[in-house]
Amino acid sequence: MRNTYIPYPVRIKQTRVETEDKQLKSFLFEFMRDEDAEAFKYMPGQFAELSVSGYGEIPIGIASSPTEGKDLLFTVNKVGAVSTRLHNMKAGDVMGVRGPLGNSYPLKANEGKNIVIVAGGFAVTTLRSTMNWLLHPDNRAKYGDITFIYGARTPGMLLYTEEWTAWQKSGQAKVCVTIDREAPGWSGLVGFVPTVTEQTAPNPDNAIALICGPPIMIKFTQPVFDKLGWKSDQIIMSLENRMKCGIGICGRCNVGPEYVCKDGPVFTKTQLDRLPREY
Amino acid sequence: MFARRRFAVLKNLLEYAGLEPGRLHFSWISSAEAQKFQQTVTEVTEAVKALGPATRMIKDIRKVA
Amino acid sequence: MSSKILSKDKLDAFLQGLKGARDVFAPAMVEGKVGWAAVEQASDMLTEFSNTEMSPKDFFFPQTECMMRFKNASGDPEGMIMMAEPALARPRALMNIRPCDAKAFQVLDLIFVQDEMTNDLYWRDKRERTACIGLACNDPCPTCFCTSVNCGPHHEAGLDLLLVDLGDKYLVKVLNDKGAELAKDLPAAAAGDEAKAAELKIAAEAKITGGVSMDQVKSREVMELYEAGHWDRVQESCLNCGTCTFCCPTCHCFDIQDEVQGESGRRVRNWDTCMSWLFTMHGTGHNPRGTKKDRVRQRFMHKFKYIPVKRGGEIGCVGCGRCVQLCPVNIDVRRVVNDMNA
Amino acid sequence: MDNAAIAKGIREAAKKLLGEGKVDVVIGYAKGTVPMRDYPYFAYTPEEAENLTWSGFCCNNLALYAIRRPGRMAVVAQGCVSRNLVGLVNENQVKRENLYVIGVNSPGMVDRRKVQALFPGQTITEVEEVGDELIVKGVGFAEKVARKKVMRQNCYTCVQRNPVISDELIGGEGPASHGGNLDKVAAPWEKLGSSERWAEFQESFKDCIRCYACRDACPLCYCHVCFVDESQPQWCGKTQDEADVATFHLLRAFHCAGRCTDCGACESACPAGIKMRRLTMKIEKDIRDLYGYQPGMAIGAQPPMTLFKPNDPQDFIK
Repeated sequence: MRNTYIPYPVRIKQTRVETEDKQLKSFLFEFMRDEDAEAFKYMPGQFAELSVSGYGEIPIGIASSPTEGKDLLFTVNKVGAVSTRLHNMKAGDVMGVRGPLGNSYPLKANEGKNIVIVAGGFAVTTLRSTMNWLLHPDNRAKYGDITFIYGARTPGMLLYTEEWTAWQKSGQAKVCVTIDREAPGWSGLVGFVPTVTEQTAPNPDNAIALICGPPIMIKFTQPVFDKLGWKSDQIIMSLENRMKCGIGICGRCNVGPEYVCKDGPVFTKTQLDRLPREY
Repeated sequence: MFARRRFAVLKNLLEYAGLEPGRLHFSWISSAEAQKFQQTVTEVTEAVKALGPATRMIKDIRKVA
Repeated sequence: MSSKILSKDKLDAFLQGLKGARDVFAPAMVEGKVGWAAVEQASDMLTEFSNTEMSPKDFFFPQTECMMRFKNASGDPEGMIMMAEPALARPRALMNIRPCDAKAFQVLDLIFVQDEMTNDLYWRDKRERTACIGLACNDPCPTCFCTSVNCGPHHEAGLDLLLVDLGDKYLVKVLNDKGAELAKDLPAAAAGDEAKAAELKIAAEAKITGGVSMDQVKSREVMELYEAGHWDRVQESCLNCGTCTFCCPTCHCFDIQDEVQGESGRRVRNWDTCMSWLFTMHGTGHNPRGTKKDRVRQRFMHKFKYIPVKRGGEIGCVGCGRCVQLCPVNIDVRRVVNDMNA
Repeated sequence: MDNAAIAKGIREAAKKLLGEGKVDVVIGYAKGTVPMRDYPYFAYTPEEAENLTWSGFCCNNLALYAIRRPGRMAVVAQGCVSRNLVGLVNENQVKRENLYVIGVNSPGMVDRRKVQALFPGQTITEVEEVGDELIVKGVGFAEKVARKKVMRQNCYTCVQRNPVISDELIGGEGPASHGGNLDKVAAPWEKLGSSERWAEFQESFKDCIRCYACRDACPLCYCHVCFVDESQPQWCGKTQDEADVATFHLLRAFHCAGRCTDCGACESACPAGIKMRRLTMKIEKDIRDLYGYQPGMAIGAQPPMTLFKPNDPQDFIK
């Protein structure tokens, strides 16, 4: 039996500063042992504990898609001791990844449906994974229309610009990217995510929505979906809470009886409506 | 001057709890007194070296629990 | 399974038999307090005691436990890679565990070991390599309420053997194969002995008067219990210290920390408490359980609703009464559960 | 006046204050569900005030609950609690005008562990106070114990059993002290050598489970973020290693310097029976000796660690 607290050793293959404020940085990891790469089977929406020896672990959503190969991509916000240390690490450094953890977006269970994705700020990470998975030739034909709504404060705070530009150009998905206020050089949409969602008016028929963003965005986006006639079990959200073990034991990430790390992070609105708002 | 009171109390407390004497030193040094600073650091280092490795308040994480 | 007899004058021989293959621990008088200690002979063990001040959960889940180590040298080919700490060197036996504490082991088994991923080898290894020998309570305390929470003074869950004090001898209830092996040299019990133990069990259960009702807690929805008005009063005097969680045999929350010293590094886990504001604090400054009320409520909801919902009705409390005795502000769990149930 | 009569007086005062709307809450003690553990109780209505009590088992320091509490409140305060309230007023954590002190002379509180130690292995089911005696009852026994024999250590050496401030004094003033000499017992390790001191210190704190009940029961510990909870930098390791435990206790005690009223709430709260006053008593003795200060004796007094005098002792500085 494997000790699931021990991280798989990985090497940083590449790093990239993602945002103008330099608070967000992406890390591409390669597994040091082939068997670990084999064992790490994941789906979009899952997360992993990034382990920096001597500093600790942080739970981060997996930004890469399993359709992209064996390397793992994570985009990390610099907030605490571990993420600050991680931001100072460079290609070639050794660290650890523990996972995959948690459940994933219910993509396979919703084949044949239209998918609406709503992302705010750096919560777009696992939805990047989802988009790459959905747009992969093996999967694209299994779904109807795909709408990707994504907002950030300024153009410089948008992640993965090359990629969503490519999705837009490919015609495989409707891509609506917005920033909070007018900015020089920006010719795209302007306005908060809830407003843009309302303008885009995704049709609830035969559709699911995947929503991930800061609490304030979720708070104002939910009523929009209600107004457009969406039902609670069509709305799927991803939560985050402080975590340590990542496997449903250590007791801090629970929302009512549900552990965000193990029973989540992905929940339907129907589930969340029956739980305390401890997230 | 506030610190003088706090250090007086702290020093007494640490010695009262049995921290090895001679490991805690206090000195008034102005930012202009480079030489006194150098001299004091040298003296303190020598005094503490002479005491050998500390044995109290030491956490050794290599110990097998 | 069958029952055996252990005469009290043979207790030491039985203990020495155990010690051949195991380190043996039992409740003993440790500097004026009833605590757990390694025992060499039968006379080291307490037999007349209510219960130990702290629960024996730390035999399986130590307050501080090194989980893994690494070489803190990034240039080294083996540097920074986490290596598991070796498992328990020698098997152990715990003697005279009170049934409530043993029941807590069983509850925690359900939490520490759930599936391939949620599979706490630190807990599991120690559980597998430890023999658990219980001592039934014939005189429960006024703060005991085990019979209200799926447990009882002669409860057998979590144990390999249960001893029942019959005066000059113990009835030894063999509860599984591990227990059978431990008791294989003991003589079989007579029917009269078993009948006497059964009487003692009924008498002990009858002595427990401070029970709680759980029927409404069971049938009500999470949100109804969560939003009830009584939490405002329960939390008022709470200090948000960790006493209740640390003395509790079923509380199992922990924190994981890295430590380094020169080229040595380790990842260590420590008991943590849901009473602490830091426990749930996000890096962003947002705190999902930001108030004292949130935290107090969490502890009781976890034990009496969340665990039952997730673990097939098992309750995260065994009624040992330690928190009732030790809470510095007398927040009495029995009163809280009755309020939840009202 | 005996405790029962004082309890009645407290209830009457509380009912009047709440009935007349002079305060929003009366913070006092109510009878606990286990022997010798009366607990902090919040009465918001005259009816709830009926639950208030007074006894030798009121070991919590209620000043704790006044810290940054909005609204007007009355607090039942014996000598030490009143001293902490004074300290909190002086440290701007409590507004005097929002506070109504229901003063009581302290009879000296009972140390539950001392009572239990007289009945080893026996279960105590009830303890009754009759004058200067306790009647300790258990399964198959009932014995009288002199209160003096089982009082908390800090109550023996208390010099201020009467409240230093009160808006109403229930039961009148009583004796100011029990006659114990605090200076004689405050620093017993002073006569020991360094390694013996270290051994005593280690021994004193070895049972600590780091629940922080001592900190959380203390009306001095009101920092928004305690140093043990800081992570950047982390001042104190989180393990049970003796160095981590020692760091916690030394720093906790030091942070109380010049502020501790020796109320004993920390020791009463401790689930492991640790005597952490061994550190705070020594610190306060030093402060009396060095700066002639006793905490919490007068509104407006400035805490000694926030002051200095040009001639403060400095023999230790080279």
